[in-house]
Amino acid sequence: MSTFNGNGQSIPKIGFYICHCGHNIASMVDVDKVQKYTASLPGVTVSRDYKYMCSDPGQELIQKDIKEFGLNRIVVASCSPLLHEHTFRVATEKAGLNPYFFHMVNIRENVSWVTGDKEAATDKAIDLVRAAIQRVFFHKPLVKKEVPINPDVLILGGGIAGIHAALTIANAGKKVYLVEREPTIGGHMAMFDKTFPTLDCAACILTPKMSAVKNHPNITLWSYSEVEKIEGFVGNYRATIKRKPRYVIEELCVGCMDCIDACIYKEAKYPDEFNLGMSKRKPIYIPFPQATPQVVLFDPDTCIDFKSHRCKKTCIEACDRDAIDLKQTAKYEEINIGSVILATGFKTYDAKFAPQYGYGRFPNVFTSLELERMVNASGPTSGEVLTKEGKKPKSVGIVHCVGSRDEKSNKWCSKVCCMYSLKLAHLIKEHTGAEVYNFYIDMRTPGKGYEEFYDKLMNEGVHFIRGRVAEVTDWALAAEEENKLTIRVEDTLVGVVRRIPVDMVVLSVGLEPREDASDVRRMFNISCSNEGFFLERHPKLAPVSTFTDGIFIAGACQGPKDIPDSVAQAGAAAAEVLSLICAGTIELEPNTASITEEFCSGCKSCIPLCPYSAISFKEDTKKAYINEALCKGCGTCVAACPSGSIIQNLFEDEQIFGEIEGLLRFAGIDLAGSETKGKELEHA
Amino acid sequence: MPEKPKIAFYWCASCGGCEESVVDLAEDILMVADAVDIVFWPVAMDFKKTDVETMEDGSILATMLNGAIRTSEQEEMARLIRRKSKILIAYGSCAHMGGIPALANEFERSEILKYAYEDAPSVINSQHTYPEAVYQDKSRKITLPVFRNIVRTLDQVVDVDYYLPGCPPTPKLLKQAVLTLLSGKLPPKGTVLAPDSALCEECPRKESKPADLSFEHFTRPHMILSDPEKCLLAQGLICMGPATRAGCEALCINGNMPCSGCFGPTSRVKDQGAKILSSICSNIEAKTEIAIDRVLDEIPDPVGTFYRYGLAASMLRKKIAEEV
Amino acid sequence: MDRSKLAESFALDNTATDIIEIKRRIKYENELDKGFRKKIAESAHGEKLYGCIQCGTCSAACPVSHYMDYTPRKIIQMVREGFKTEVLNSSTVWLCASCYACTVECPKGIKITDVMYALKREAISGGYKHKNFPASVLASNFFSQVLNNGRNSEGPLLLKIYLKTNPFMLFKNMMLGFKLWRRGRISMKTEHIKDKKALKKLLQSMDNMKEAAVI
Amino acid sequence: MKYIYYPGCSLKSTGKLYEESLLAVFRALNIDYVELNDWNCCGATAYMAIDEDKAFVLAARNLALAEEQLKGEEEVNIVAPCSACYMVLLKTQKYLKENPADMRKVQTALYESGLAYRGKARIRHPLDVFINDLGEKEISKAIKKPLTGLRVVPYYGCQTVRPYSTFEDQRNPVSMDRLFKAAGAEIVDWTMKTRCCGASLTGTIQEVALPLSYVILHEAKKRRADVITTACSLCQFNLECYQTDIDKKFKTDLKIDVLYFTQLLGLALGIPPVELGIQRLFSAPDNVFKILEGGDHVYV
Amino acid sequence: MPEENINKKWEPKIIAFFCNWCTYTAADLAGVSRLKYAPNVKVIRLMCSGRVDPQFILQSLASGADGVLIGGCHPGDCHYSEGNYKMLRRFRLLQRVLRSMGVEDERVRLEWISASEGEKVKTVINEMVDTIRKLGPLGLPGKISVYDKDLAELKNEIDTEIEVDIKPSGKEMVEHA
Repeated sequence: MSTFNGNGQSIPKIGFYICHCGHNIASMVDVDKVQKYTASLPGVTVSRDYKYMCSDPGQELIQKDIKEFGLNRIVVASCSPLLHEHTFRVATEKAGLNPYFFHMVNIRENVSWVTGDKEAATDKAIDLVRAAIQRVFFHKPLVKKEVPINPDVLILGGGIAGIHAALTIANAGKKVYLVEREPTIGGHMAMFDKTFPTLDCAACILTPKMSAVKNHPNITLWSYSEVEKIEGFVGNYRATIKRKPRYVIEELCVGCMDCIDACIYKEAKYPDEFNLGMSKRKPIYIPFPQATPQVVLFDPDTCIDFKSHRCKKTCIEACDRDAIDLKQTAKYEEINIGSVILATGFKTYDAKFAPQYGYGRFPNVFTSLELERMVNASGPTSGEVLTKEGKKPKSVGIVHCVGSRDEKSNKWCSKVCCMYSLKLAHLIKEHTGAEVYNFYIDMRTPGKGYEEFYDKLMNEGVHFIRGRVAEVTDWALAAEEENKLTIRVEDTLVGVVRRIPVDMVVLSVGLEPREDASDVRRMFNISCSNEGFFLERHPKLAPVSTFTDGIFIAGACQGPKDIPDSVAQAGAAAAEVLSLICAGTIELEPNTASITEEFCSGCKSCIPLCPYSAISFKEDTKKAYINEALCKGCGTCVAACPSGSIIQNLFEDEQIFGEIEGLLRFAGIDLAGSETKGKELEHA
Repeated sequence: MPEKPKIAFYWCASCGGCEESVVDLAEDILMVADAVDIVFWPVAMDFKKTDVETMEDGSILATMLNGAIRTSEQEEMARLIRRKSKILIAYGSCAHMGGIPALANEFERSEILKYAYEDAPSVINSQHTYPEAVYQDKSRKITLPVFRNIVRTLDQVVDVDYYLPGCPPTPKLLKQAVLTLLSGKLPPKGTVLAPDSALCEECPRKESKPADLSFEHFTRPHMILSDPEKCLLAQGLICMGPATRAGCEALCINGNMPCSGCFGPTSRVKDQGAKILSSICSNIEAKTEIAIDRVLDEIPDPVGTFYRYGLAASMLRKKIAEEV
Repeated sequence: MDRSKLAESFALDNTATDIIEIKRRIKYENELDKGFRKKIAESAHGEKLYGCIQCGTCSAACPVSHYMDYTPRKIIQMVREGFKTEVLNSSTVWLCASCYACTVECPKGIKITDVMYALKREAISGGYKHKNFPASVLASNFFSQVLNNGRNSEGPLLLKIYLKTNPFMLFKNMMLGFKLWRRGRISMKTEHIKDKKALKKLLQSMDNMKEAAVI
Repeated sequence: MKYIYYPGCSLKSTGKLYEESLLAVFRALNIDYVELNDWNCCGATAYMAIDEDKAFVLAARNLALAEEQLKGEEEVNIVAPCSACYMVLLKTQKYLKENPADMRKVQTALYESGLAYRGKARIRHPLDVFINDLGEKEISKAIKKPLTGLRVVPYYGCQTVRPYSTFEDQRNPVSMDRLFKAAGAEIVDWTMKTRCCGASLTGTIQEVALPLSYVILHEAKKRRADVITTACSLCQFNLECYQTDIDKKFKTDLKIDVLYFTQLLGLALGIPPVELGIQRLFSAPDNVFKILEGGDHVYV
Repeated sequence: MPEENINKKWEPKIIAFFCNWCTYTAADLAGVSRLKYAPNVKVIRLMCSGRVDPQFILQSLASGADGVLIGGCHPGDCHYSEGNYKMLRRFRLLQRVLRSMGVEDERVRLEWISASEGEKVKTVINEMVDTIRKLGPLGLPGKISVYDKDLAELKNEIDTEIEVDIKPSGKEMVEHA
């Protein structure tokens, strides 16, 4: 039996409210029974049920009761505290009661939605409510904790999402650090030729934004850089950025490319990353003509001087600005920021993992990204669509859903493939006049102007065959199949298996999380969804927030997205960041731990446990001390304090013990000395 | 001349050390003897149960009862004494938390009897003879007290007013307790008459404990030559000091032995063993299950280590067995 | 390779179109067996077949789908919707060679081969016989042989099947059999395990358990 | 390590040459094996069509026997060379693992007939053993007559890799490629590696099955392969024994050697052809012998 | 009384301690996804699995729970970087203690469930409820009360409850001076 020793507080007068949540709770939990049961518990002054507790009238109900009955504890049984705890705390506070006298019981996500039997659900709800009632006896008034927000922002990833977010925030007059891993910003979008459905040129709309980033006084662009470390908390983060050596002094280089011409390799010899290996570059290069910043860089793996130190270094001679520094090492920048936007993008599915489509085995099987480069005027074929033999294909098959909608690779629909396949079909037809076949499972074209684009393509005479391709082979059964790639597919609309010989196969590869998404996630202390994309705080109501305050996500790092969606999300993330900055301060959960100095024996057991170094040993008193500003409220030290001298606000031992007892039975609480006899409850 | 307050001492399941500790008061015992009348003290003076029974209820000011409760006779005596005393003090670890005798709660009654009467190396008992609970001989009927299946603390049997912890309590604490009783200024009921912080507070080796201690290995006193100056935990010895109430003035540590927890937990802790376990484990270096287990293997008897004195008072109290 | 030879074996079966049949092509709800899909899903380990997206990969991966009256994809849909009679009378299940290509390729993890097995079991126990396909006879004979002897004896098995189904085939394969026999690759001896008793007991226990489950 | 050799029915009849060559190769490579005592038919594919429970218990009996036979050993490895046996045993093991209720049923039934199945046995294909336990290095060391210049198309068939194989990519297996590369052969890459040969349909519906075998033979021929190597008795049987029928039906003259991979490996290891059951083939593998100079033409 | 309950219709009672960031969120996800699972597990939300004091687990068992489930973030994923490791270490030793005290290993379970694993919440809970159902009730309060029966019997025999006049909290005793 627990004893309620008052702590100088008034005798608890509990107000209990159970929410129907429309039918969400009431259809599975006998709300009336719970309400009546709770009314019978000692300490409970008011017990009510209401259709929607989170609505204004619902909140007013609580406030009215607080004033009328002098309630000093509020328990609401409704949805998850992660959803509405804040709402009810604010309501409680408005009625003049300390908001931390409020406690929430989750009978929707934890009960009504997950239980199939009404009686069982009602019993479970009763148990949870009883636990909460017993818990609030031990609640104490707490003071809210506020911290200032540093207005500087770190944005990770210089694709279209990162660029857009950076410009939006910088235009609002706030300082932005844009960190990009590659030598240039632009991301995947810079690789595209045209964008669907408008078919406007990707470079024409992207390049102005890229140079705006470069020239913006509020943006510090660090390309070829990575975040090494981040610590702190919302409003007060500290990050270390590693700037990888380019072996070229960025501030001096003007991108004249004289050094590239002067390189002792007269011919470009090494696979060019930007063109996915379909063209060659030199050891000193610039990724593509519009690269931002316009700065060359060395590839130490291929440059002779790095390998043998015996190069004539014609590049250095050629540079009249002395911008080349082969001894350059990584540089580390430390910055203080208040919030972060992660816009780290995606990678495409590696078609080698679908060997039935012959990528890597048959030279004329390409990925869609390779084709994007191929149709691009500045690409490896200068915009010509050519087979490996250098001929224009007479027929091309576009295989949808490669690495999407497949349990063996990625379960999800990559969302953009249908549309970009249509775009590629159009461009291929335009460039070559070939017969183009689209093999699709379902055509997904929701979006402004997307369905119209599909209509247009059908009218252009592109073949649409509904069926997922089983294999791409080189064995021939008929004369027309000799020396071609044969696609074997069921035309499901006819119900017949077809063999279609083509000259070129394009695999519409799906979108995946980047390989290091999980490292980034760990560094920034956020979650990933099952498939590995960053997890938003709420799929509908907080799509760009994460479970870590001050860290936001935008673009395809959160899930497959096309350009308009990425830009929209980037704008949303920028707005969230600006709203945080404009508020100036942020309220933190006062769930910090503190040490009662009188009781602490100075055993130092807790000190090494704190991941934030919030606990220190005070030499003058020989006791441990918690710096509340650093404490994030995990409670590990509380659980480990061998003499029970640390308490955690909102999660005090007594409160948890109360909850445990209450879940199992109502143990009875010694109300200000007068003992309430424990009673076994028999609702079961 | 007003009557001197009456004091009694009694023992239940205990080793006798607590009785010894009363004598350890040395010359101070004279001061006590001066101030009070000792009306019942079976170890030192010849009293009979009937003597107590004839006393008026509540006529004894205070009884210091040591030892845990295992038999029906002990229960009976505890009740009797409770009735006769205004204040009942659980004296020493056994009465306070079960003490060493309560380690028997790790076994079943049947196992204990079997070991004692059959399996112990010094026993030859081919007839499987066991003590008979009731012996009927023509007209006479002799009974043995019932040997319960669980060892209890004193407060699990009768209402206890105060606790004097320790195995045994130190003379200093006893003297303080007697003086408090005589002063009439009584602390709240249920108080443990010792400081309410952990032993590290008064440990002479406190300074030598590093602030970033993490455990890679555990060892035991007989396995190493321990440094007489350095914190024992820092040497890998399991010292219960951080989870044990102060007041003994680090007697064991001064003897270069780790604290084994006889003073019990502080008032804020319900289960001493659980707390020290939590504290020590949290600071283990290893991160994988295998590596953690390897370190934990170096604590051969966790119950005996963390609940050496506190098993009867612990949350689980007794090993769960089918036979009840 | 000249194409006409292949066309002969791979062309769609056009013979059916020769006679224009007037056939009702509408299905009424009362003609469907609503419990069919559950039965098959349970029998085929898992209810993944409910998740079929009708992509047709199974049909395209199948080496014999072009002979089937319904492609495997259609069979899955028909099972889902309760077209019991059509499914159990179709040639599809009997043409399945258990090559598992469909199972490996299926993007939704449907064990199509197991579905085919479940349908075979259903057809055999329901007395649906496809006269063109002796596969069910092969299976039953094979099974009873193994139940009795613990081993399969290819020679006697084939002999029995040909006699039962198509004595003409026997004649046709005589030469092959003779060649095999000469090379010691086939014998007319019946193979069996030593401990036939234990085997019987084993199977008996299995039966008992099944009965227990029914009761 | 000792392997339990589980022959299965076909290795005792039509696949006799598979057994002979496999065991000869085992001996040549010092692989310690012992035949499973009193094994029974695995159930092959036909069972699943009649009574699944019985099919599982029959397969499990073999696994239990193997565990019994190697009692006390740390690992129990069952080598199942017939791809149908291999697949059925794997399927049984996997299924029982995933369905504890059925596992209990099977265990009870086995117990009642004096056996215990603990799920300890590992089911292995000989290819798995050669590549993963022995390794290419060991194999190439043991090669006495390298297959230099011989164009080999490895044909895996269906059930060696599909759908449960634990040692291979189900769409593009490579173990046989690696094996013969180690033996010095030239490997012909193709996409027919796992395409169905017609399997048991040859026995029942020849008009469906023969074209399937034909396509495989035709593609191999087109790629100028000297020999097709197989790892399944049904594949070998279909591709070899029906060649005359195929030639007749499609008016071709294929004449391509179809050997068990163990036969070809055996030849490379210098094992006399008779011990490898070469004489049991319908026609002498002339292409192979031509390239492996000095090989005798053993043909009955 | 407890025995009666057992005979009537015993249902496993399991208390779960879920960390706010991963497992509690996963449980919310299970709810949002409308996954149905056994109602026997009741969740107490803590900020981190590192907050789980072994006392909470013992108290739960002692107060009548038949099992305790602890859910935290996967190793390396802790919102507070290492709280889950601390819990893991305590758990490994606590399990040894519980084993010597006759509590089966299966009754206390530690699971790593990330925010996206709603499905895992369901499987773990259903599995655990099943396991505990098979193990039967732990019924600790009942077992202790059986021990205490003989205490009560004796009490009736030899004495009646007496009222002792104790005046605590520093008030002076009047009786002697």
